[in-house]
Amino acid sequence: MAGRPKTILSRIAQALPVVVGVVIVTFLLTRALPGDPAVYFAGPSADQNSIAEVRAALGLDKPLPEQFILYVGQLLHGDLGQSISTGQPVAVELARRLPASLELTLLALLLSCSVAVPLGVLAATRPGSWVDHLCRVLVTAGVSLPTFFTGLALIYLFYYLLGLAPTPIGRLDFLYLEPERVTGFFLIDAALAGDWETWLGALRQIILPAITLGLFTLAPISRITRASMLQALSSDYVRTARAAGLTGRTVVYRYAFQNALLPVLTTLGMVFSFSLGANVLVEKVFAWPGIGSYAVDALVVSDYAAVQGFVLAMALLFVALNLAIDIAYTLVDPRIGFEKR
Amino acid sequence: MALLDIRDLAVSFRTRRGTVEAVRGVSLSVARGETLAIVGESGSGKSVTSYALMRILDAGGTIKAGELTYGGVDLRRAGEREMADIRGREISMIFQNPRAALNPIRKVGRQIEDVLLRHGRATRLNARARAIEAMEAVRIREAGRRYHAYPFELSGGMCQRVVIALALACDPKLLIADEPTTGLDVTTQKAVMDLVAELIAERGLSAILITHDLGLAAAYSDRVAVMRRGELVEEGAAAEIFARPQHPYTQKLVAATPRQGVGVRELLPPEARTPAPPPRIGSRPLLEVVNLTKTFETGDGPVQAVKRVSFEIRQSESVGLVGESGCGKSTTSAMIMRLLDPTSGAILFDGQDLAETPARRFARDPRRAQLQLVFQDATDSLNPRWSARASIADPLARLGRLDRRARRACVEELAELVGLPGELLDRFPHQLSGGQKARVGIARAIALEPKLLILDEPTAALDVSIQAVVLNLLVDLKARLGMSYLFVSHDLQVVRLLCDRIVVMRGGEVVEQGPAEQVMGAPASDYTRSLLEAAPRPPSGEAGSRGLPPRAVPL
Amino acid sequence: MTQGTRRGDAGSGTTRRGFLGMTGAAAAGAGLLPFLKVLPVQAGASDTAVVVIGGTINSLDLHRTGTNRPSYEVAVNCYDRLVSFGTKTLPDGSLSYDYSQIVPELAESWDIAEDSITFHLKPAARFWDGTPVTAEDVRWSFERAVTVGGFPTVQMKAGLLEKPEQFEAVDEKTFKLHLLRPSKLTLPDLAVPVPFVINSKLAKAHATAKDPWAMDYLHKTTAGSGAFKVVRWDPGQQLVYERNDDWAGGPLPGLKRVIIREVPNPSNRRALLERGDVQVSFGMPDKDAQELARSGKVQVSSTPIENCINCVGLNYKFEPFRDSNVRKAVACAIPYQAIFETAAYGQGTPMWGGKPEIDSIAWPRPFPYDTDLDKAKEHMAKSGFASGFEVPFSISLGIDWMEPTALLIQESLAKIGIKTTIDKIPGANWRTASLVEKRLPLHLENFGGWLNYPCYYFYWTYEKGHLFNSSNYDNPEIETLVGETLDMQTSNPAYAPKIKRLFEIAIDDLPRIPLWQPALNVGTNGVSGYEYWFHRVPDVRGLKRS
Amino acid sequence: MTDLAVDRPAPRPSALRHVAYVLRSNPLTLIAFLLLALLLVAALFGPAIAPYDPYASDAPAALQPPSWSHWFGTDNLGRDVFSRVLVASRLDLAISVSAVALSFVMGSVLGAAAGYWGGWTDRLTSRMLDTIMAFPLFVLAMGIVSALGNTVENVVYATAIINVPFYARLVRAEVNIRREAGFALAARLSGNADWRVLALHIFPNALPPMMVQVSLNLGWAILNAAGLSFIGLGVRPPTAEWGIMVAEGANYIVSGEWWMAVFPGAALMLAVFTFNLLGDGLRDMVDPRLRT
Repeated sequence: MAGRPKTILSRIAQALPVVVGVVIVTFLLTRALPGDPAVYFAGPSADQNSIAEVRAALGLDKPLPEQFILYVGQLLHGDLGQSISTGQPVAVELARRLPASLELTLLALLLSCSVAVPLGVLAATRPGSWVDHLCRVLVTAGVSLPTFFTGLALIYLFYYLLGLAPTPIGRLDFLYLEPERVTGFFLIDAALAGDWETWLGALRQIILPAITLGLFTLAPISRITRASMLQALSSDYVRTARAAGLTGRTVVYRYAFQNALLPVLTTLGMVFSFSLGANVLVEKVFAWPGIGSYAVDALVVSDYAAVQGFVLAMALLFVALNLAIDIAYTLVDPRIGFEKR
Repeated sequence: MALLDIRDLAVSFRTRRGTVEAVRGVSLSVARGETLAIVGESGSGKSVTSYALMRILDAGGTIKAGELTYGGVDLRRAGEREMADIRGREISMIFQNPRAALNPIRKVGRQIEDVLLRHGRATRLNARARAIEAMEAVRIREAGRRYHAYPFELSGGMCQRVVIALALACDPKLLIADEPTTGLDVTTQKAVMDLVAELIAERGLSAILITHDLGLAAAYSDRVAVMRRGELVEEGAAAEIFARPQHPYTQKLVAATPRQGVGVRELLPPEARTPAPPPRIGSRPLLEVVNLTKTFETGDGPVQAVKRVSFEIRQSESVGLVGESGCGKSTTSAMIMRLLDPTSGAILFDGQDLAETPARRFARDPRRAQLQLVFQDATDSLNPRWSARASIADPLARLGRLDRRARRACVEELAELVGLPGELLDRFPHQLSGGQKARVGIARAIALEPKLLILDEPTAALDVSIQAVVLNLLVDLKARLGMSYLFVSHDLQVVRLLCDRIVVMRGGEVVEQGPAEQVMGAPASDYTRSLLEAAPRPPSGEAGSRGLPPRAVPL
Repeated sequence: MTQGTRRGDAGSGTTRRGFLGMTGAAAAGAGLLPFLKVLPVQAGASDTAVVVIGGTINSLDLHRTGTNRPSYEVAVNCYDRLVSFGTKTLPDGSLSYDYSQIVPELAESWDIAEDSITFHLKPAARFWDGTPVTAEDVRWSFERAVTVGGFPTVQMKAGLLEKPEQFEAVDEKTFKLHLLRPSKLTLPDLAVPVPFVINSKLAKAHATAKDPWAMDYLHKTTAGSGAFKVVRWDPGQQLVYERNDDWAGGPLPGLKRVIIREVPNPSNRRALLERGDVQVSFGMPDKDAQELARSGKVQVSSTPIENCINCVGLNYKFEPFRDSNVRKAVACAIPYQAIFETAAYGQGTPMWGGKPEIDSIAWPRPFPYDTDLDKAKEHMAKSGFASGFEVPFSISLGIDWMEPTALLIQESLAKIGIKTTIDKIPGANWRTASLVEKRLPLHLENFGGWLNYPCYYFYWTYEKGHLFNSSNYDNPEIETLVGETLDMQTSNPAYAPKIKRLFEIAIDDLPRIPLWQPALNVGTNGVSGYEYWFHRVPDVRGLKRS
Repeated sequence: MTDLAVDRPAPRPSALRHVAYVLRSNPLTLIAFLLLALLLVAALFGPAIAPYDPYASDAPAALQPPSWSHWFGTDNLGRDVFSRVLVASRLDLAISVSAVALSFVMGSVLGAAAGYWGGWTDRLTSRMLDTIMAFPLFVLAMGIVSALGNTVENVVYATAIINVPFYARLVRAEVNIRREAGFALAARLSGNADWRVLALHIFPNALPPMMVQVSLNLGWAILNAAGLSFIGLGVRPPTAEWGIMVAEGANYIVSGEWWMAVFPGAALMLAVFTFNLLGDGLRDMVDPRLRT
C-alpha cells in the first residue's frame, strides 16, 4: 500500500508551514505583550540605568527582525531560552510539565470516551426516545459548564464539604514520593514501580481535574458518536448484514460502530488538542503543575521565552497528534491513500 | 404448497405528517422454484413489502396487519432471535447499489465469514475456506485473492457478486433481489442478472425480483405482480401480463416502457397521443466538435478522458451521445457546455470556436444563452433554497434583457410551455415531485431559447411513466422552438426515441456514429452490439417468453 | 479521608509512603543525601513542618538578575550575614525582629571606627562542606552583591556599600568594611538578606570566564553556612530545607526539615492550614486571617508591616492633580473605613483621621484626613476643576487589596465629580507603567522600606525620580531634608525636627494619600516560634513543633 | 400532464407551522427557546428590573447570604449579586454575539473563497487556519488580549479570531461539496458570475450547518470571555460580568460565601446550555428540506 506512506509524508509536509507560521506568530505576539522583561529582570528598586543594562544584556534593544533571527537561531539549537518567572530553562520546564498535562488530558479523554461513546451509541440506537433526550441534556450540560467553575464546585463539594478528595495541590500530595520517572506519567510510573499506594495517591489527585476536563469533552464526542452511529445504522451495509441474519451486537459493533469510529477518531483528535488548551484553566484551579498553568503565569508576567516555548511545544504536539490521527485512520480505514483528491 | 405466503399485508410508517400506509392489503405467494417479479414505480411499496417479510423495516415502520407465512413459520409473530436465524439461512436478500451494501472497512471475505459463522455453516477453522468457496460459487475468479479485498477495491459488478455470495452462502431457499442491477452499467447489469438467474436455476431457489424495469421482470421471472401506491394492481404469468395487461395502470406501464420498434408517442396512453411533429433538420451544422481532447492531471500521471472526439450537430437535429459510465460522454458534454476547458481541439458553434473563450469567463459571454443544459438529476440541479419561479427566472435575469414584470410573465409562459401548473411556481424543489422538478429544469434551460440544448440523461432518475411524458415534452419543445439536442445517455432505447443520429463512445473515443436506425439496426461496432444485446428486451407487445439465459461468463 | 488515617498509614512503616519526596532528587543523579531515602520523616513528625506560600521561588540565588521576592527566603534560611537583628515580643505576644538591636550572626563582634567597621568572624563558623568561613568569602560575596547590578547592588548602595574597594579581608577571620561616609544605614543594611556570605571557594570552582560570579551554579544550588540547606527544589512546586546541625550563626533550629510548598490558590492554603495538613501558611489574605483568628482553630499572627503603607498615588504629571485642592478633595472623599473593612478586613493599622499636630516621628503615621464628602466638595469647588474631570484609575492585576479599594474610591470620587475608569494592568506591565514610566495618573501603590526609618521611606517615595515616587512628586525641600537626615543618627537632635517637617510637607502636598498600614498575616497550626521579619519571607529558623 | 395528478404534494406549510412542528417534535428545543427568551429579557430589560443598583456598594451589608431582600446574597462590597447577575447578561450576550458575528463573516469569506476557487487560495487559507488551530485556542486568546490591551473589544476580537477556523473550515467543506453540484452548474449556465454563484447559490445552502456552529459558538464564546475574565483579562471592574464574578467569588467559597460564585456560575452555565441546545433546533428550522 504505497499510498499510505505518501499520505503521511504529505501530511508532514503540510505541517511544516504551520510550524513556521506558529513560530512567527508567537514571536510577534510575545513582542507585542505589554510589560518590559528588562524591568522584570532588573528586579525591584532597579533604576533606569540598570534596566537599560539588563535590556542590552537580553538583546532586547536590537531591532525586531534581528531579534527574530536570533530567536530562530536559538530554536534551531534546541534552546528555548530561560523563563523569567521560574528561572529555569524553558525546555527543562516543558519536559517536566508536559507529562503532567498529557496525563491529565489523556485520562480526561479516557474517562470522557468511556462515558460518551456508549452514551452516543445508546442514543443512536434509540433516536428520539427519552434516553436520547436525556443523553443530549446531560452532555450539553457538561459542555455548558465553564471548566473553572466546575473545578471550583467539585473542589468545594468533594474536598471542603465531603472531605472525599485530597487537597487540590497538584499531582501528588506531599506525603507521597514521586515515583521513579520513566514516562513522567505518575500513574504509569507508579504502576511500573509496583508502588500501588503512590498510584492510588496520584489517582486521587488526578481524578477531580480529569472529571472537570472530561465533562467538557463529553458533548462533542457523544454528539459525533451518535450522529455517525445513526448514519452507519441506517446505511446499506447494515441492512445487508441484518438481512443476512447477523444479530444485534455484531451489527452494532462490528459493522456500524467500526464505521462510525472514523469520524469519532477525527473529533477525538480535535477534542484532544482543544482540551490541552482548555487545560489552562483546570490546571490553574487545581494547581496542576502542567504546561497550561505555566503558560498562564508566563503570559501574565510577559515571560517571553516561556510563552514562546509553550506555544511551540503545543503546536508541535498538535502536528504530531494530527499525524497520529492520520496514521490511526489508515489503520482503521483501508481506503486511505487510495482516495482521489 | 407455496413456500411463501403473504396475506393482506399492510405496512405503515410513522412520519411527521402522520401515518403513511406504504403497503395496503397485499397478498402474494411464491411457490418452490418459482421466480416472482414485483414491478412498480417508486413509492409503489414493492421494496417495503420485501423488507416487511424480512422484518427489517426502517425505523418507524410497522406491520399493521396481514399474515406472513414462510414454510409454515409465522414470520410476523416469530421472535427476533428466530427471525435472525431465518434471515440469511432461509431467506436472503441482495440489494441495489452493491458497493454501499458492503461494509466499506471490512474485507469482503470476512463479511461472508461473519454470515457463515453466524449460521453455523463454518467454524473458525474452516471459515476462510468456506467463504472462498462461496465466492467461487458466484464465479468470482481468484477468490482466494479477492477474499482480502475491501469493497472499494472491487468493481461494482464484482461487489454485487460478493453480495450475492454473501446472500447465498448459507443456502437459503428464498432469494429476494431488490433492484439488483440499479447503479450498474448495462453490460454488467446483464452479466449480474444472468448470474442470478443461473444460480436460481442451479440451486432450485424460489426468488422474488423487485424491479422498476418491466423488461427485466419479463426476462427473468415466471410470474409478475404489479404494484402501485401500496396496492397490488395485477398479478399473472410474465408473458400474460405483457401480452394482455388487464389493469389500466399496467397497460400504461407497459406502454411507457421504451422498446424496439415503438415511437416516442406510443409511450403515452392512447388518449394522450398527438401526432408527432415532422422532423425538420437543417442543413447547416450548428455545432462542430473537432478533435476534442481532455487530459486530467492526477497523482498517477495524466489521464486522457476524451481522445480526439469529433462530431457535428446540425440545426434542429438531435444527436445521441451514448456510452457506459466512464466513457467520456459527460466530459465531452461539459466541454461543449463550456463548463470545462478542453486540452485541445475546437468547438465550433455557428462557425465560432467557443474553446477560445475560457470556461471561467464564459458565464458572462453573450453566447452563453445559446447553449443550455438539462441536468441528469433534477433534484440536484435546483437550488434547494430557491423557488421554482426564482430558478426559472434566474437565467432571464442574468442574460435576458427583460424588466421584472416581463420576466414574471415570461416565467409563467415557460411554465405553461413545459406543462407546469402556475401554482407550483412558488414552491421549493423539495415540495415538487420528480416529474415537476424535471419540468422546472427544462423550463430554466429553454428560458433563453437556446439554439443547442444538451440533455444529460434527463430521464434517468424518473419513473417510466413520467419518463414517457418528459420525453414527449422534449420532442414537442424541440419542434416548437427549433432547438438542436445533444442527448447524452447510457440507454440506447431511450436515445433512439429522440435522436436522429447517434454517437457511441467508449474509453474516451468515438466508437461509432451514424443515423439512429443504422446504429440501432445494423451496428458496425462490436461494442454497440453488446450494448444493444445487454439491454433487457421487454416483450414488444405480443410474444414475451422467458428464454433460458445464456450461461454467465465469469468476470 | 482525613489526615489522621493518612498519618496513621504513614507511620505503619511502608517504605515509600510518608517520605518527603526524595527519590526524584536521587534519581536525577543529584544524590545529595542518599540516606534521606530511609529517613522516615512525615508531616506529622516532630521535627518537620510544611510551610505553604502563594508565590513561586524562582531562584536559589538572591543576587541573580530576575530573582523574585519569594526567593529571598533562601538567602535568609540558607545563608548567613555578618550580623542580624534581635528579637522582641510585641504587645500582642507575637514575636518580631528587633530593628533596634543588631546581633552577631557570622561576626562575633565588630569595632566601629570613624571610617570603617571591622568584623571578627566566629571561629566555629563553617560552610556545609566543612571549610571555615573566611573574611575572603565575605569580601567575595559583598563584591558580588555590588557588582552584579540590579536589585542587590541597589540595596547595597542604600547602606553606602558601593565599591568593591570598600571590602577588605584583613586576615582569615577579620573583615574590614571601609565606609564612604558614616551612616546609620550601613550596619542595618548588612542585616538585610542581600549581603549574605557565599562559600566562595566552592562558587569559584563553578565559575567560568563568562560567568565569573557562578550565577548559573548558585541559581540551582546553595553554598552557604546557614541554618538550612536546600536538599530539593522542584521549581513551581516545592523547596525542601534540611537543617545544618553545625550552624554557628545562632541557636540550633527546632526543626530538622522544612518543606516550602507553593500553593497559588489562597483557598487551598487556608484549607490545608485549617485541616492541619500544613503547619504554616505564610502571607494569608486578610479575610482568611480575620476569620481564622476569630474561629480560633489556628494561631494567626497579623503584624503591621513596618515602614509600609498602602496608598493612593496622585500623579503630578496629570494636570488636575497639580491642584492642591483637588488632591485634598480626593483625600477627603476616600471612604477609608469602608475600604479598611472590605479590602483589609480590619487587618493592619488605619492611616487616616490622625491628629493634625505632629508630635512624634513615628512612621507610618495617620494623616489628618477623614471621609468628609462636604469638605471634599468644598475643595473641589475651590479648585480649578470645579466641574470635575475624568481620569483612569490604574491597579495591578493580582494584588488582592487593590480591586475592592479602587471600586470604593471610584464610587466616592464619582460623587465629587471625578469620573474614573478602572484599568487593571497585568503584573508585568504594572512595574513598568507605575514605577519606571510613572505614567499612571491615579493609582494604588504600596512601598515598604526594609530599613525602618522615615527618612528612608521618604528617600524612595518622595524624592524626584526615585523608583517608588510613582507620583512624579518634585519638591526641593524634601530633597534637602532627606539628604540631610538619611545618614544622620536618630539620636541627633536635629533629626526629629527635620522629619516632622517632612511629614508636614507630605500631609499638605499629598502626592500619596495613605490608606492603611497593611499587615503580614501568618497562620500557624502546630508550630510555634514564628517571628515577623521586615523582609516578609518565612524565616523558618525559629520554628519548632508545639 | 398526467404525472401532476399522481404526485401533487400537499400544500406548502407556512414557516410558522414549521417552527411549531420543530418545537413540538423536540421538547428540548422548546425548552431552549424558552430559556433564550429568558436570557433576552434579562439582557434587554436587566438594568430596568434589577432590584438594586448593581454598582452601588454597601460595605455594612457585605457578604450577606441569600435572603428575601437579596435573592442571591451580596458580594464583598455589599453589592446585590442578583442585580449584578441580571445586568451582566447584556454584556455577556453582547460579547458573544458580536464575536460570533465577526468570526462568521470572516470565516465565511475565507472558507467560501478557499472552497470555491481551491488551488492556491485554498492552500494559503488552509495553512493560515491550521496555524491558528495549532495554537491552544484559549492561550491564543489570552495572548491576543494581553497584547492588544485589556478591553472588552479586544476580548471580542480575540474570541472572533480563534473561532474563525471553525467557520472557515465548515464553509470550505460545504462549499466544496456543492461547488460541482447541479444547481451551481446550472447557475453558471444561467450566466451567473463566480461570485454570484458562490454568494447566492452555494453559500446559502451552507447555512444550516453554520447555524448549528453559530449556536454552539455563541455558548463557547461566552465561556471563552468568562474564562478570560476569570484569569483577569478583558472586562474591567466594576463591570458586572459572569466570568469575573465567578473569579471574584471563587476566593470566597472556602470561607462559606458560596453564593458569590455559584449564582453567576449558574447563569453562565444556563446561557451556554441554552445556546448549545438551541443548535439542533435551529438547524431543523433553517433547513428547508425538512419542511415537508
